[in-house]
Amino acid sequence: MALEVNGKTIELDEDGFMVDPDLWDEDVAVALAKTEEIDELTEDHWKVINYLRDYYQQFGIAPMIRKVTKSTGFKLKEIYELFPSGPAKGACKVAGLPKPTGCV
Amino acid sequence: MALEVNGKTIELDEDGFMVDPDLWDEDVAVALAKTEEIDELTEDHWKVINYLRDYYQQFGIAPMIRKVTKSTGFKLKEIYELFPSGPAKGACKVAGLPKPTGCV
Amino acid sequence: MTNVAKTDIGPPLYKDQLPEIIKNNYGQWKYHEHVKPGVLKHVAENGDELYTVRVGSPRLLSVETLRWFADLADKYCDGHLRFTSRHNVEFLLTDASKIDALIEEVEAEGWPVGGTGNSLKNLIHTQGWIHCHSAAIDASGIVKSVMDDLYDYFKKDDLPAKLKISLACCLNMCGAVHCSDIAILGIHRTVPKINDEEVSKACEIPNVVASCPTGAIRPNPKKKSVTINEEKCMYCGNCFTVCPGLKIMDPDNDGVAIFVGGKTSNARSGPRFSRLAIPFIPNEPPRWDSTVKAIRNLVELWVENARPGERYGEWIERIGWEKFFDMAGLPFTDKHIDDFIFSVPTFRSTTQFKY
Amino acid sequence: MTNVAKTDIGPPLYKDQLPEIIKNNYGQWKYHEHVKPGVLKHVAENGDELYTVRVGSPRLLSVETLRWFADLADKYCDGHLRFTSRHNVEFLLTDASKIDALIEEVEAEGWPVGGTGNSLKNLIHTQGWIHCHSAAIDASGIVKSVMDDLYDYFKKDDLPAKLKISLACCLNMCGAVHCSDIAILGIHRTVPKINDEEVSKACEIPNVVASCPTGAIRPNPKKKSVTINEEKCMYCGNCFTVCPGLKIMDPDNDGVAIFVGGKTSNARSGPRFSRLAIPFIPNEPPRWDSTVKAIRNLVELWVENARPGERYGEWIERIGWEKFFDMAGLPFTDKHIDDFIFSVPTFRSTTQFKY
Amino acid sequence: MAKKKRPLLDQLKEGKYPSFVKEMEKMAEKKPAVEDHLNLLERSYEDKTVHWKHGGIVGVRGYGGGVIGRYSDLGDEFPNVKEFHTMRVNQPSGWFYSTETLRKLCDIWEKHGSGITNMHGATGDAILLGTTTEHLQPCFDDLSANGFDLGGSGSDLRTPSACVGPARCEHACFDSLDLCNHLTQEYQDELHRPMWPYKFKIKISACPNDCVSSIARADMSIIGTWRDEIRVDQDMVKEYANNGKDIEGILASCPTDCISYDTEKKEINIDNENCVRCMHCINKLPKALRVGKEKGATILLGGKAPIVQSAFLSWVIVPFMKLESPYDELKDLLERIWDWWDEHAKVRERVGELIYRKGMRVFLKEVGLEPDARMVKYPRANPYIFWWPEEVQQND
Amino acid sequence: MAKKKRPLLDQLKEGKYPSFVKEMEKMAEKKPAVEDHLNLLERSYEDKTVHWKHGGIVGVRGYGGGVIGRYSDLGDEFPNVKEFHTMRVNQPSGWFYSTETLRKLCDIWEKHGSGITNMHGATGDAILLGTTTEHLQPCFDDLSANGFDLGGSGSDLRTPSACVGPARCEHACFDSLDLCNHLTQEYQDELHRPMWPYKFKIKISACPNDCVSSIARADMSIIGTWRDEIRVDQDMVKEYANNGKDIEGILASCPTDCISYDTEKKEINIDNENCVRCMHCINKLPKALRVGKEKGATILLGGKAPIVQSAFLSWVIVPFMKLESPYDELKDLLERIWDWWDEHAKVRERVGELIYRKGMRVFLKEVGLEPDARMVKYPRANPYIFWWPEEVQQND
Ligand code: SRM
Ligand code: SRM
Ligand code: SRM
Ligand code: SRM
Ligand code: SF4
Ligand code: SF4
Ligand code: SF4
Ligand code: SF4
Ligand code: SF4
Ligand code: SF4
Ligand code: SF4
Ligand code: SF4
Repeated sequence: MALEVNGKTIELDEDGFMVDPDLWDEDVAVALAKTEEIDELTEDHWKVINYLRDYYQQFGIAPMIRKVTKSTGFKLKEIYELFPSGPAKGACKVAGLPKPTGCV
Repeated sequence: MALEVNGKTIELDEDGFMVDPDLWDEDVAVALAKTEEIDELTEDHWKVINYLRDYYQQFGIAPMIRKVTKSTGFKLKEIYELFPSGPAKGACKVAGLPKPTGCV
Repeated sequence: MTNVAKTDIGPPLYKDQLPEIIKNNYGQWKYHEHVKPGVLKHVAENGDELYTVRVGSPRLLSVETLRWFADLADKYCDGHLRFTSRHNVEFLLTDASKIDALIEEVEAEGWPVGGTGNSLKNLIHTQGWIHCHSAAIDASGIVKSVMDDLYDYFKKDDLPAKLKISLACCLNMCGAVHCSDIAILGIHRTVPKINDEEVSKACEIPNVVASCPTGAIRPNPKKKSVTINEEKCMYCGNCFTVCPGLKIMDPDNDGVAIFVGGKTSNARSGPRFSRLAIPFIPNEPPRWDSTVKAIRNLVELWVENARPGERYGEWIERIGWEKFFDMAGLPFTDKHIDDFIFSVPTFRSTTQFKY
Repeated sequence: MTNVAKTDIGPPLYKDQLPEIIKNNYGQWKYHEHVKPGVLKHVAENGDELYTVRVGSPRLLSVETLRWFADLADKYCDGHLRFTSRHNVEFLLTDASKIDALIEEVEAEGWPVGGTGNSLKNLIHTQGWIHCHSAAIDASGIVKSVMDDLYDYFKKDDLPAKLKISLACCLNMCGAVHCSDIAILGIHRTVPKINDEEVSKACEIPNVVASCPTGAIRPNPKKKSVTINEEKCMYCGNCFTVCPGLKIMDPDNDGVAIFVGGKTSNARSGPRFSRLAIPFIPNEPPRWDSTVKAIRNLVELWVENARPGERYGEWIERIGWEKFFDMAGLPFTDKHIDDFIFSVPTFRSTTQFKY
Repeated sequence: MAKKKRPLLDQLKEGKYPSFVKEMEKMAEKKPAVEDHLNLLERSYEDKTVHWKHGGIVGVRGYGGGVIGRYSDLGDEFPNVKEFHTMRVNQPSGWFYSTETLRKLCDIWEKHGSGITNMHGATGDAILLGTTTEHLQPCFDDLSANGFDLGGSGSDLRTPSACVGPARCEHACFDSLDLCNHLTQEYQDELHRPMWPYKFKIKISACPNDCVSSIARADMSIIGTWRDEIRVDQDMVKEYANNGKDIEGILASCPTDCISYDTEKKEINIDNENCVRCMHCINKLPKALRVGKEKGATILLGGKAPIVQSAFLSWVIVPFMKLESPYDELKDLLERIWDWWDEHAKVRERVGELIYRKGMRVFLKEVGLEPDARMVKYPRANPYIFWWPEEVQQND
Repeated sequence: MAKKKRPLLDQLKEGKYPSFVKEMEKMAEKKPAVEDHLNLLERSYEDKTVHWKHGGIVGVRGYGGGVIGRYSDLGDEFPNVKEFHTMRVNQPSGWFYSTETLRKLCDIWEKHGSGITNMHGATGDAILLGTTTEHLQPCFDDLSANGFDLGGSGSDLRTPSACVGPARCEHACFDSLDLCNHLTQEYQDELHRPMWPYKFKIKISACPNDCVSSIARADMSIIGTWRDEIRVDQDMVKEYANNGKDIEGILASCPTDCISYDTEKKEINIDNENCVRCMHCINKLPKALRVGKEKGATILLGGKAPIVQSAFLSWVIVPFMKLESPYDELKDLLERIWDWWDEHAKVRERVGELIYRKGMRVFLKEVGLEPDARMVKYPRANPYIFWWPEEVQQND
């Protein structure tokens, strides 16, 4: 699988996550969101995405859900409304984080 | 208790250890050695003293005896010959290390 | 996709799945009897009688077979059946006279009736090579081989006590085998192979480092990857679970470890862990001969020596582990001595032992 | 100083210290009998008889008293005596007819004969305020007060079994009290006070940091000292042992903790630790009334309820800890639940318990 | 496509016990995926190793869990199992099925997936074994339309499960099936939308026999028990005696020696004060002995498999709790526990491990439970006793 | 100097048990230091705390241990206990004294110190309680001249101690006194010159009754036992029976139920294969039962007090070893253990803690001991099994 964004080829794995997260940019996010059936990235979407990216850059891991909800102010239900497949599969994917593993 | 060395007053605790180890210098060592009934600091003495000081400066602790014997090449008996009250009470004292504690 | 699923509806309500006799006597059962191996009789306060016929299952079932079960349930049981906590199928009858016909029909197709009372229970097990990414051994194939070999013990109920054998295909222990009379466990024996490229792209380094129970993993910032202190690694595979770049499977060295003596019921003695008997048996597909043989030996030893009513672990506790190893002809090795967090309390701090 | 001591000569040779009858029958004893409380009779293969009279000692003895013991030994025992592993004095007689005279003479001076068989044994104890720098409680004074109170149990031998009470004045446990029927332990309850000046001059920071069992201590490089995470500190005093700048004594909060049920012999049941019964009793010099009373209650409870032959811990194990706390009228608190390294195996992982 | 030979798996069709290979072959005729699945498994049998790739993260809309993604590492060779995800379907409490319900499930799964299943999975779900990403949502839509829902996976509440209990067992001390269903319904959000540091499992056995092994397999283990006296039917004792039952021999295994048989009177006497409700005597003499009347459950916490800090068996946190719908006391406790755990745990730290790290003392205080001697096997042996600041004199 | 009042300590002169205060007062008349010691103690009784300063490091020439330095923090007020060191004197094995030897010790101590003692100290030394720095060397000179030597202190071998054993006990399975003396003499250097990471204690009991509690109080615990059969004297059994001993009642406490009493024949029968040599039956019927003939000892390692990692009870490392002079097998083992420990331990890490940290597996291999099921209470429950490189196929 792959996405074409601004002429760049963004390779995706079977689950639709970026193979090389370093290639992420905002346009890639928009393209990834489409794969998640999200037509438009609203301010709320970006709030979540930016929080995830900042946290990841600082700590090298994705934040725990409790942190996400506390820090963004969105309830978990609201996050599912923004990203129908949820924070891990949906939001992390759009934010260009590595694929969550384990714990399934 | 106190020692006079080159005009400086070196305060000692009840056990004859320096209260302020920062004041140590080679002349102090010679004076401390006297309190331990060591009349002269030979090259062998200095080998032990220097090893102890270097180790202490590097790690913040006195080396374990096994280290001392391995590193200086002196058998424990020989160290007792150099410092009759032994590596802890004798050599550490002369080397200006803090008083060994515990483990008695 | 047009119809959008309703979410959060939960499972079908159990009440709607119960046969009439259970609805009528719900919470009103008085006592039960063992009619014969595989057949239970429960008697209600009002005298109603319910018969259960337990059928052994390999757990992996096709919908074809499930439908056939449904047919049988319609024919003999007014359209109800259940599955058990050990993967078996139970047919629930009110008419005692139909029991033998049901048994005959089921067994004619190769499905054994048994596993009640003091019998060998069905083997709890997990995915193995059928579906899991971290399996050190297969599950279904070993279970099949062991069950073929111990078949008669499933069909009879004259063992000293219940015998529960379980299998998990890796240390994650999805079979929760750690409290079984006999536990078959898939183990790895070599250090994960680090694929730096994959680690750097796909793994959260801090989580990988934290995942290691022995602290063997350190970050390798240069490669945005990790290093593993080989001496500290005991091949638990937990790092692989959180990071695909640390592959732990090793066909030449993976295999089976066998633990004995656990239980979970509170009957007589409290619940307890199974403990290591055989540290390693290599993978021997398709019929896993050494594993099958080892288990048969362990079972027979107990059958011959335990007192009536003694579960595997209760028997060993009575005779002492040193006798157990002697009698089983198993070498006691350094592997048998715990060296993890709670090790010290497992050491023998008494001079009481046997020769 | 002129005469230089010979070093490494070792202790006086035990053989030279033995009375004649022991030299003659060394390793040739056949059996023993309890003549009466405080008096043992050992019979040798050749029929020789040796009588032991055991005298209770406060352990702290003046040379005056030792000389008086020597006089007695000369008079009654051909010039030999011994001390026991619980600080007692033993007079060794060959002439049975002299026993009573010896006892009379000893007891006239206030020295009790007893402590054999199923009696209260002498209290093993340590230095306390007599000589140690880290004591949370006194030793000798508590021992004296407890022994005064339980005096009769030392003199008689009709307890359910032996009763061994021991005391250690701080967590270092020089009395090795951790396996006693009843253990009296001095505990601190507040975080060491950091004297930065003293720490910086007198302590090896890495050792101080390493000394803490809970990792509560961190270096404080600015002050060349350390900081303590108060939440993690459980007042063990180990840091004080290695560093005088971390004083742990706190008169208002130091005191006694009482543990029960330990033993070290392998007789019947194996050795086991004593376990917390009473987390804290304040220091009450000079007669330590609450401690004395608490111990009497614990002793009496056992005397009244144990079966013959049951040591303290064996009795509790039979009836269950929940019953013990109920019967003793002791509150069970969060303090009683282990929260250190080996805690999990001490949790109750069964539904078996009593009301 | 010519059917491949599978000499290794063929050997697993032999023997008396039902063969999973035969089960797979039943579907292989209709389902190319199962044919490929068999061939892939044959390859595993040759290579002695798995041929599944790590992880996989797929799902259905609105849920974070319930589907285990799986891809073969030989997807090119066996394209029909390139994607081969499982769906975890939450079963009815006690795993009872009307044939109608069971057939519905079969039909849906034959339509959308491989047609092979695990009844049941180790946690207690029905595992629908193998489908493609594309089929997940439609399959779920059909499941939902037919009254089914998915179970848990990921860092969420896992599908609770319960023993057969009052439906068919005279020992049941509370309604395990109702409780299981109630909790499942009450915590749908927690079940479907992973939000915690790690998984949390609840298993429910209605008496101390613990027929779902909850003590070993669940973070919270709910095990039925009673507080009053064992009920004795002396007539039935006599009946057993007359039928030659070795009553004395049986009672000899009582762990506390608190039950005895009067051979003269043919009566059983129980010193109930010393009974630890182990079930042994009741199990062996079910006609004569019954659990008491004041029934409820012991609540235990912390059970888990070995990763990371060793396997734990759940331990007592509430010796006795009445359990009657709507189970407020229990739910209240559960929620306090979750909240505490969620607040303090590290990633992938089970609640038992967190308690080990923090100490029971902290746990009990922060979730508001009273210490009880029944929580321990032994009281502490070490003298490392923590004190709360308010318990010592502050003298600074 | 007017004698001070000591109202608190005076109360410890009351009561029936011998009073340590009276003992001190006996010396106080002659020794100002003891008068001050009493006054200092009175102050401690008032203040509820110690009045000794931390540590103190003094000694005698050529030794690193044997003296515990002590200074009062009220040295100005109580000048005679400003310095108040104790000397640990190594006692004869089994704590036997001829009165001559004992008097010598008294005389030396009255000459050089306070004249108060502890007979014996918790490790097994004679503690000479209180002297000044100045007196240490002369006191040691006199001790030495009279055949005494100091015991251990600091990071060295501590004074080994032993039960009375063959000197006065029929149960002794080897010569505990000789072994104790032998090891003490053999390891004089290790005893006097601290050279290890921490202390090391050896305690020796000649049978499983363990009358020196070696299992709890020593890094190496040497406990006598036998391998063959308990010796039964059936005549004596009859004598006990005829004297009304409740033989059956006694034998009921056998932990393995392997001993039984034939009330008809008045005989005891033992299934020695299942006997765990607990001593119980022998203890209770010493005339009739005796330990076997093939005697030796079990060697256990690791015992210690709680600091740092919890208290440990020593555990079995050699189930059975013959112990005959010159004890080469034992000494050889001891030296291998010391060498390994000294090489790997951190400062203040006891050998048991090192083994806990490294694992028994590493310990056994590196000191050259064979694993034996008698080393464990239970085999491991966790599956965290290490493999040596040579045990797996190397496939890189
Ligand atoms: C399907 C199932 C096994 C089965 O064949 O029945 C299963 C399958 C997996 N389990 Fe499990 N576990 C299953 C019940 C269990 C149980 C038993 C139980 O729930 O009673 C346990 C032990 C109890 C426990 O939770 O501690 C269990 C302990 C684990 C663990 C270790 C957890 C731990 O804290 O020690 C992992 C590793 C993880 O979470 O990352 C794990 C992870 C996994 C994963 C997701 C593999 C992974 O590393 O990501 C497996 C997916 C296999 C696959 O491809 O289908 N599985 N897992 C069981 C769920 C079916 C169901 O919902 O009914
Ligand atoms: C004198 C004696 C107590 C007594 O009154 O009898 C004693 C006294 C001290 N012990 Fe001890 N220990 C004495 C036997 C013990 C024992 C019992 C035994 O040996 O059987 C133990 C427990 C067993 C063990 O070794 O684990 C013991 C465990 C400790 C510890 C904790 C060691 C540990 O690893 O947990 C310390 C702390 C230390 O080593 O720094 C310690 C430290 C001390 C110090 C030196 C205090 C210190 O922190 O530096 C005490 C000096 C008191 C004083 O001022 O005189 N003492 N110490 C005992 C030695 C007398 C003798 O030689 O006969
Ligand atoms: C059907 C089932 C419950 C369910 O909801 O599915 C069940 C049903 C019964 N159990 Fe169970 N147990 C069931 C799994 C268990 C388990 C869990 C397991 O095996 O994984 C245990 C704990 C196992 C352990 O201790 O390791 C269990 C421990 C017991 C015990 C205590 C056994 C003992 O240790 O003595 C009894 C009492 C007895 O059998 O005397 C018991 C008794 C019973 C009774 C007699 C209860 C009754 O009066 O109806 C039922 C028939 C038992 C039989 O097979 O003879 N049941 N029972 C489970 C059948 C599994 C299967 O297919 O084989
Ligand atoms: C003298 C002494 C040995 C020494 O070298 O000093 C000694 C001597 C004897 N012990 Fe002991 N034991 C001595 C300390 C111990 C200790 C250690 C302790 O108390 O600190 C123990 C282990 C304690 C524990 O388990 O916690 C000990 C556990 C035993 C036992 C097993 C007791 C039991 O648990 O049932 C026996 C057997 C018996 O008494 O039946 C025993 C038996 C004996 C016998 C009968 C052995 C014999 O045949 O001579 C001796 C007379 C005992 C008596 O007092 O009635 N001895 N004995 C010690 C006396 C201490 C004292 O002054 O009170
Ligand atoms: S036990 Fe391991 S290999 Fe088996 S299903 Fe669970 S995680 Fe997979
Ligand atoms: S396999 Fe286990 S022990 Fe080895 S590095 Fe990975 S997590 Fe650590
Ligand atoms: S127990 Fe503590 S206070 Fe008492 S003597 Fe030992 S180290 Fe000192
Ligand atoms: S008293 Fe103990 S726990 Fe507290 S800081 Fe010191 S060493 Fe650590
Ligand atoms: S746990 Fe108890 S109530 Fe539930 S099925 Fe088993 S025996 Fe019956
Ligand atoms: S339930 Fe168990 S403990 Fe209670 S009387 Fe019956 S056998 Fe004894
Ligand atoms: S340990 Fe054994 S041999 Fe030594 S004195 Fe005690 S009973 Fe006698
Ligand atoms: S020594 Fe102990 S185990 Fe052996 S027969 Fe006697 S009582 Fe039983």
